[in-house]
Formats: sequence, C-alpha cells, structure tokens
Amino acid sequence: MNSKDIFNYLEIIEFQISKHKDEIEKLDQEIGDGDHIFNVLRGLKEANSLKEKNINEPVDKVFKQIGMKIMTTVGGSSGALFATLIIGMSKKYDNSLENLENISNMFSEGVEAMKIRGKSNVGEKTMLDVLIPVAIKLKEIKNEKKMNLVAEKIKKVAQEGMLSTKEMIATKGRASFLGERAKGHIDPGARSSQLAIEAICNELIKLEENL
Amino acid sequence: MNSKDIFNYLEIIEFQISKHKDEIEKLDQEIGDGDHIFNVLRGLKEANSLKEKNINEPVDKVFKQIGMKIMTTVGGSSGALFATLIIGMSKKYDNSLENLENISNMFSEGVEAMKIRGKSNVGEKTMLDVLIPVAIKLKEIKNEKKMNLVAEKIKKVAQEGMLSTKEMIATKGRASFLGERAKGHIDPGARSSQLAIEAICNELIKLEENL
Amino acid sequence: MKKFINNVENILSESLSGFGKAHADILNVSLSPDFIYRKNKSSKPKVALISGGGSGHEPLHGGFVGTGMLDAACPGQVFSAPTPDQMEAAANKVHNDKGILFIVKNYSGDIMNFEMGADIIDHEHTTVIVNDDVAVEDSTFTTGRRGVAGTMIVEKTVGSLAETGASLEECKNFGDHVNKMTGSMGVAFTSCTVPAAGKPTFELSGDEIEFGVGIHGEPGRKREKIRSANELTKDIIESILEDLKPDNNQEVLLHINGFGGTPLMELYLLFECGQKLLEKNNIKVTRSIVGNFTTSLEMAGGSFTITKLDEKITKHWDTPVHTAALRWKM
Amino acid sequence: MKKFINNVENILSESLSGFGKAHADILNVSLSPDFIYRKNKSSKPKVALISGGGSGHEPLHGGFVGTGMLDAACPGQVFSAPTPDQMEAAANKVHNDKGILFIVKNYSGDIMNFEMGADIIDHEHTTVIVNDDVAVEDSTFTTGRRGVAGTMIVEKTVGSLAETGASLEECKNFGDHVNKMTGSMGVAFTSCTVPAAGKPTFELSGDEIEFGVGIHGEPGRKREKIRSANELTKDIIESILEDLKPDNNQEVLLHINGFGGTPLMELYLLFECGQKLLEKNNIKVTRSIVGNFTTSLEMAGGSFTITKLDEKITKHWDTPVHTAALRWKM
Ligand SMILES: Nc1ncnc2c1ncn2[C@@H]1O[C@H](COP(=O)(O)OP(=O)(O)O)[C@@H](O)[C@H]1O
Ligand SMILES: Nc1ncnc2c1ncn2[C@@H]1O[C@H](COP(=O)(O)OP(=O)(O)O)[C@@H](O)[C@H]1O
Ligand SMILES: [Mg+2]
Ligand SMILES: [Mg+2]
Ligand SMILES: [Mg+2]
Ligand SMILES: [Mg+2]
Repeated sequence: MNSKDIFNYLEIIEFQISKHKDEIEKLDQEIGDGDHIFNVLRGLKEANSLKEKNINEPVDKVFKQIGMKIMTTVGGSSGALFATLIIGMSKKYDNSLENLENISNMFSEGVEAMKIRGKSNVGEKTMLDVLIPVAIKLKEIKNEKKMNLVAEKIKKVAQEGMLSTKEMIATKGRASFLGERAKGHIDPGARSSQLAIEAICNELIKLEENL
Repeated sequence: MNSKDIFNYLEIIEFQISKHKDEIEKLDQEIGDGDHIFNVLRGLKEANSLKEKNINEPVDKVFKQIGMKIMTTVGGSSGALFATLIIGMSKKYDNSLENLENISNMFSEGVEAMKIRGKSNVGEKTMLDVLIPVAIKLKEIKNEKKMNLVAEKIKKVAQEGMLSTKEMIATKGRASFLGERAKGHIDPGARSSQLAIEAICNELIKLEENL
Repeated sequence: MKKFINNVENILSESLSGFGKAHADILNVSLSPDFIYRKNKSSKPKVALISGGGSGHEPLHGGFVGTGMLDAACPGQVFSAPTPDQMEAAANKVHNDKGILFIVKNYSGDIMNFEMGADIIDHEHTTVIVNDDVAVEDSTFTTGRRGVAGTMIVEKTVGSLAETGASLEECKNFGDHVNKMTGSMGVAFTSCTVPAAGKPTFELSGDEIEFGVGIHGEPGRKREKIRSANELTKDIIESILEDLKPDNNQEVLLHINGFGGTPLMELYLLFECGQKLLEKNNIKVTRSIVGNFTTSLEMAGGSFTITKLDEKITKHWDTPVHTAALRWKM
Repeated sequence: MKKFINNVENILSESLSGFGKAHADILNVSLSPDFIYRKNKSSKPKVALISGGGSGHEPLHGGFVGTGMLDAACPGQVFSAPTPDQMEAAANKVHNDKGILFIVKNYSGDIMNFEMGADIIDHEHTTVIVNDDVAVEDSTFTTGRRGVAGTMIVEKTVGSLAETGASLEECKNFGDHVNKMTGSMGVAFTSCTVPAAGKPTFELSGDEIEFGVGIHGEPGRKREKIRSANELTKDIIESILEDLKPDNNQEVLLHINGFGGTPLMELYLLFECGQKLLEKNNIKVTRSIVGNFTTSLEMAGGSFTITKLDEKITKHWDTPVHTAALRWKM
C-alpha cells in the first residue's frame, strides 16, 4: 500500500458516504445541528484535492498533509477529531503500510489522540464508539495474515459500534444537550466513521477476491 | 329615524360585514396590505361602543361622535375616509332624518369631503366608486316617498359601483402601486362600503314590508 | 400563527410599553393616544420632527426617536396609518418654538391621517413626503411612488439639520432634497403575517419572489422565479440608477435594508454585490448601512437604497445620533 | 430555499467581503484563513480578545469586533466551528504584548478547534468558556451547558476591561465571573435553513415550539404547544432565576435576543413580560438590550438572558463601544 492507494481509498470513502448523504444529514439534524455531512464531505473533497501534487510523496507526509488539510478546512467537532486522528496516525508511520501491526499502531495512536482531544471515551454516543472498538480489534488481530478476514472482522466491529450508539445517552458533543431525547438516534459521527471503515474493508475484501 | 336607529343600523352593518370578513380580508391582501377588514371592524366596534352613552343624544352630535371615534381609533385610508364621511354628514344635519332630501344633502356633503380628503373621484378604483354614485342617485330621487323603492335603487347603484372597480386600474390608494396587476380584483373599500349600504337598504325594505 | 403574544388586541400596547422601558434613558411612551417622544426636550428652540405610520416596520419610526433624529413618532395599528389625534398629541408634546415638520411615507392612509392631524394642530407646520420606491411608477395621475427604506435616511439627515436650529422652511427643503436624491427597491421571498389576520398576507411558492415588493408585502412589479443575488442586484440597482441618474464618480450612501426575516449574512452579501456593481458603474460608495431598519414584520427579503451624497447630506448623515436603533458618536 | 446567494460555496466569503467593506472604517477582513480584526491596533499594549464560532449567528461575533470589545473574530462555516489556522492567524495579527484571551461558546467543536489553535500559537493565552444556557443540564459527566446569547455580554464587559490595560489573568477571571453571573434560555417557533442543506433543519407543526432550543436549532428541553408570551416568559425566567439565585433587590441586565426571524415588536413585548415578572420577584432591571444579536439564521423565536450586575460589570457594560453591531458613546 502506498500514497496512491491512500488517495484511492479516500475516493472510495467519499463515494460511499455520498451515497448516504441524506441519511447522515438527517442524523445530525435530529440530535445535532445538521452540518455533519457537509463537514465530512468538505473534508473528503479537500483531502482528495491533494492527490495530484502528493501522489508520489511518502506515506507519512501524505497522512500529515491530509490531516492538516482537514484541520484547516473542515471545522466543527468532526474536523478537529478526524484531523487529530490522521495527524496522530502519521506520527506512528513506520516505513510500510503492508504490515497490519504497523497499521494497528498508527490507528491506535490516532484514536488515543482523539480521546484526549475530545475528552471522551467509548460509551458516550460519539464516533469513538466506532473507532475505539476498531482500534482494539485491530490490535487483537494484528498478526492475522488474511486481509479479507481482517476486513470482515473490522467491518463487523464498526457496525456494532455504530449501532450501539442508538440507545445511548450522549455525554459528549452536541447530542449531550438532549439528555434522554437523544436515545433512539444513531450518532452521525459514528455512522460516517463506520461507513468510511466499511468502504475500506469492502475494498480490501474485493482485492483479496480478485487475487 | 333617531339616534337609536343610527346605532341600530351600525349593528346591522357590523353584522353584515362580519359575514364577509374573509372575502374582504382577501381583497385587501390581493391588491393592498390586508388590513382593511380589521380597520373596518375596529371602527364599527368602537362606534358601537358609543351607544350606551349617546343613545339619547341629538343626531348630529351622535354623527360627530361616531366620526371622531372612527377618526381616532381606525387609522389607515379607510379610517380617515369614513371619519371624513361621517363628520361631513354631521355638519349638514338639518333637524330631521325623516326627510330624504336632508339625508341626501348630508351624504353629499360627506362624500364631497371625502373627495377632497382622498384627492380622488369616481373611476379610481376606490370606495368612492360606490359612494359617489350613491350620493348622485340619492339627490336624483330625493323626492321619492316610498322608502323601499329608494332602498332598491340605492342598493343597485352601490352594487354596480362596487363591481365597476373590478376592471379598473387604480390611481389612488395602495392598489395604485400595482398598475395593470390590480385589474380583475374588486376594491376592498368599495366592497365594504357597498355591503354597509346594502345592509341599510335591506333593513329599510324589511321595515316597509312590515308596515 | 406562532408569535410572542398574550392577546392579539394588546400586542401594540404591550410592545410599546416594553420599548419605553427598554429605552427609558432617552424616550417616553405615551399610550392612548400612542406616541413615542424624546425624554429631554432640547433647551434651544428647534423644529420638531414627527414621523409615524403603521406598525410592523420596526425599528422605523419609534427606533429613530432621539437626539439628532426624530422628536416623536406615532405608531398606528399594524400596517395601518396612525390616527390624527396621535399626531396632535405628539405635536403638543414636542413642539419647541420653531414649528413642526411631519415626515410621512407616501401611502394614502398616512397622507390623509397626517393631513387631518395637521389640520387640528395650532403650531406652524409642514410636511415632507418620502417617496423613494422606484419599483412603481410615478405619474401625475396616480398616488405616485411609495415611501420605503429611504425614510430613515431622510429622518437622520433632516433630524441633524433641525438640531442646528435651522428653520422649518430649511428643514422642509432639505427633506425634499434628500428624498429626491434617494431611490429604493426591494424583493420579497416570503410573506409576513399580520397578527390580527393570523395567517400570511400572501403566498409565494418555493421558488417564487415578489420583485419590487412594498413594505407591507403588497405586490410590486412582478412575481417571478428566484434568481441569483447578482442578477437581482443588477435589476434593482439599474432601476434605481435610471431614476437617480448619478454623475460619473458620484458619491453615494448604500443602504441594504432587511425586511425582517433575512439573516444579516445575506444582507452583507447583497452589500457586496451592490458595492461591486456600483464600482463598475463608476459610482463610489462612501457611506454604508446594512441591517433591518424598515421591516415588514417577519418577511424575508430586502431592499437596496441609494442616496446621492453632496456635502450637506454627507455632513448631516455623519453627525452624532442617539436613538434606540441608530446610534453613533454619542 | 430562497436566499440572497450566488453560489452556496461562496456565501461566506462574499458576505464577509461585504461586511469588511460596509465597516471599513473600523475593521478589516482577511480571507483564507478567514478572520475579522480591528483596523487600528491600540497603541498601548492590551490583552487581545479573540472569539469565533460557526457562522449563522450574525452579528455574533464579527459584529462585535472594534474598540471596547473584540480584537478579532474567526467565523467558521455555517454552524461549524472555525479551524485552528484561523485562530492562529488572528492571534498573530492582533496580539499586543499582553497575551490573547479566547472567548469560546461551550460547544465541543468550538472547544476543540480553539484548543488546537491555542496549541499552535506562540503568544501567552488563555480561554474563557461561556456556558450561559440553563436549558440543558450541567453535570460533571457531560459537555455541560451551551454558550448562547450571554456571550455578547461577556465580550462587551471583558472587552471593556481589556481596554484599561488589565492583565490576561484579570480578563480571564472577569470573563469567568460575568459568565457565572449570566443565564439564558430560549424558545424556537420555526427552523432555520442551513444554506448547504437547502432545507429546514427541523420541522415544527403550526402550533409547536421547541422549548429550550439551542442557537443552531438543536433540540432543548422539550417540544410543546405554543403558549402565551407571559407563560413562556414565566417558565424561562424561573429557570434562569433558579440558576442565578439572585438576592432580593438584585440589579440585573435583561437582554432579549431574537433568533433572526422574529419581529422587534414581539421582542419588545417579551421585554415587557420579562421586566414585569422580574419586578414582581423584586429584581430590578437596570440595564436592557433588545434585538437580534445571537441569531440562528432566520429562525423565529428568541431568548432571555439575565446578568446579575455588580458595580464592575455595570461599569464595563456602560463604557464606550464601537463595533458594527454594538455602539455607544463613541
Ligand atoms: N467530544 C467529542 N468526542 C468525540 N466525538 C465527538 C465529540 N464531540 C462531537 N463528537 C462527534 O462529532 C460528531 C458531530 O460532528 P459535526 O456535526 O461535524 O460537528 P458539530 O458537533 O460541531 O456540529 C458527533 O456525531 C460525534 O460523533
Ligand atoms: N385616496 C383615496 N381616495 C379614496 N379612497 C381611497 C383612497 N385611498 C384608499 N382608499 C380606499 O381605502 C381602501 C383601503 O383601506 P384600508 O385598507 O383600510 O387602508 P390602507 O390602504 O391604508 O391599508 C381602498 O380599498 C380604497 O377603497
Ligand atoms: Mg453537527
Ligand atoms: Mg389596507
Ligand atoms: Mg394599511
Ligand atoms: Mg456544527
């Protein structure tokens, strides 16, 4: 996996999330302020705009560039958090993306940074209910060699995390202002994160199948 | 006819105009600003509120009181114009309302004052398209003794005047700002004036029939 | 209808009463007859400026009562001209030895009621009629043009002149002059709801606008499909310029007025569009004011007002003013 | 969606650009990164006040940049917190030897982005977090309460203190103090429409209101049937007083804030209701401000804000201020 792949995945994520635009928009309208989908799409568009200039740059630089781009163009909670995730990941990059352990380390580093940035943890009805379990699972299966198995497992964890937010009361983010009223609604950030992860996983599965 | 009758007619007018509230409201919304019916109803209500204290006062004083009340509580074009009409009428009161010539003189005086106040005349898509023809007709038939005949004729003239405003282009009042667009809409002031006159005429006809 | 009201009948008096309390440092409110007047009468004689009109255009006119602007304002019922006794009572309260100048928007109800008020007051008086709206034609046969957002500019500048001790005639002439130098035109996106009616005055579908609308939501030039801010700006400003016929390098005041329901963000965007277009036409925007000053209750939309500036108008625009809605340098 | 726009993508930059031109006498606008800052840096060192947040609340915060109030404001996308580079650029532009005070409404996006901005600036700095909204509960486990219309009062009073040359610590402490003395709560009648979305954020039926709404139209305490202004006032003010626990004869500032789509007439009526109720509770309204200051685009509705006044807050409220949206005594 190289920088070209990263941009490739970004495009796939953008495509998948766009397909669920209205659904995500509605989620943030119900328990937030309705801007989440626009923040996410703006971030993806801006990140993709780096492709031409950076496609041959080293992976860690590309991560950092994307993180900075998101940090300076998105705004809102998701802008701060996704930027923190990706900049965090860039810091742990260890010369290769072929090694799952490396990826797991990077991801964990990013998610840890998010927890600090958001002063939050699992169970607070946020995107972290997807990302933390994914980070844990990745660490758990870091020695797994079959990428399609990894992908299936991660996809499932992300899905469960996303769904788990439905019945939670939020204690972080805008939904926290709703108290009980937030119950019954999936967190928008959890949904967009899960869709992104699912998009990557599906792509990995497809690649394996084509081998 | 005495002061008691005047208040009686006022109540009848209020009743009849209230029955056409929505229609008149709509007329002023189409070519004006929508307040005409509220102005008219406010005026009638305030005028009626004078009843108790003034029911035994002389007719000219009652007219003047009603005119002043309308002048100080209605506002808008119709407040100024109806007040002018009634105050004008009070000035020509000649000791009796039994004589049609007297009534005609009073009405003409009031309508002339309106023409000056509104700087307008027949054909300009206003209430004067009802009131001027009525004043002229009254003068014409001032010697007619049968009140039901008078009432039938006046009713008809008022009706025709009101309908005539439909195809006019306004040159006075708010509708004048619309130019051609005012065509096809009856003037709200013409409609409320016509309804008031019709209400009085119908009452007169009913009285004759009961004789 | 969802509004902050207790009772439709009392909306005006409760609102006026709140207004009086919120601005008790500069003005008083009299109820029945309703009028708003400056707390402190100037110690030097001055022409007293009285304006008024139907309510629903707030802050116009009550929000412009205070030093450097109006001496009194007479609010009518929503969208209905005030009654002559209000003008009479206001005149008796604020006259100050140099006569009364009425400033009246050119609507027949206002004209007639102010005339009737003028008829019954004992003080010397005259009237400036504001008719800045270029949306509708001015012909000798019709009532002429409407008085809209330019009224605030007339009130500010003439208010300033009156403060200098100028005569009634000077104030009247200057008012007529500022009015002639001023043109306005607006567009509505949604209707307003007159409280007594309880429902919108008119209906516009999702992509329709009323081009050249009046400040009561009354129809203007045409009903048409929404267009971009630049296109609307072009049509409106060209209409105004056609009327004002400015010279090359003319300095102007550009006023973007919101009708009540349009966010400031959009009004400033309109200012940007207008300023750019004027610049292209070699017209210099040297004074500007953006905000909701002459509203139509909650109607969405806005208007452009342009005043050709000369030294005198500029000077009297810049002077200190202290009212509820317009305040600077004091 | 009917709005004055040319292109949804450019709405912010066009609007900011117009804002900069309309107020070129007192401020400059920088685009990419976007921030608004005072035209003239004070010649004496002072704490630089920087605020910001999502756009759509205008005039907050850009309208409060100027002498006596903010040094700079960072506007984000509509309802999205600004990005850290904006804070960095603003800080570099306006810092003036006594450090930077960030004033941030308590929304997690704002908190995080301002923190990230603070992380990358070299100047001494600290932050006042405003959380005046009593509609939602403040518990140690949650994000706490939202920052809403009280922010303007914090910015005005701390802005005034900073002007005196007070230290960063003094400004920070005073900001926290004013925030603690301030409580707000609002109610929405209609939704707003985020331009990018093109449709209303939420739906309320003809007689429904959102009680305790946030300034983005986000839900508050409950959805309920509309009630009279007096009843709404009672529930809101009692909630605020429960939080502020004022003493007998406490002097307060009463601020009625419109969310954008509610006519001034109704806001003054609310002021009347609020003032009367406070009087009955032996609370004296000695300062007042009524208008659209912290808006949610075109949302109809409004909020009450009460600040318990002490000598210092009163003094710094009364001092001269010259910004686009708040101006007095200069
Ligand atoms: N403190 C926090 N920690 C973790 N995630 C958060 C936090 N605050 C918000 N989020 C996430 O951000 C999402 C909202 O993002 P977005 O709508 O773009 O920003 P905003 O909340 O500022 O409008 C929420 O759905 C939630 O997943
Ligand atoms: N100058 C005028 N002369 C005669 N009638 C007029 C004049 N101006 C307006 N009207 C009448 O007044 C009516 C409108 O009254 P109303 O709606 O109460 O007042 P406003 O026009 O001030 O809103 C019009 O329908 C018309 O009949
Ligand atoms: Mg959001
Ligand atoms: Mg009318
Ligand atoms: Mg009217
Ligand atoms: Mg947001």
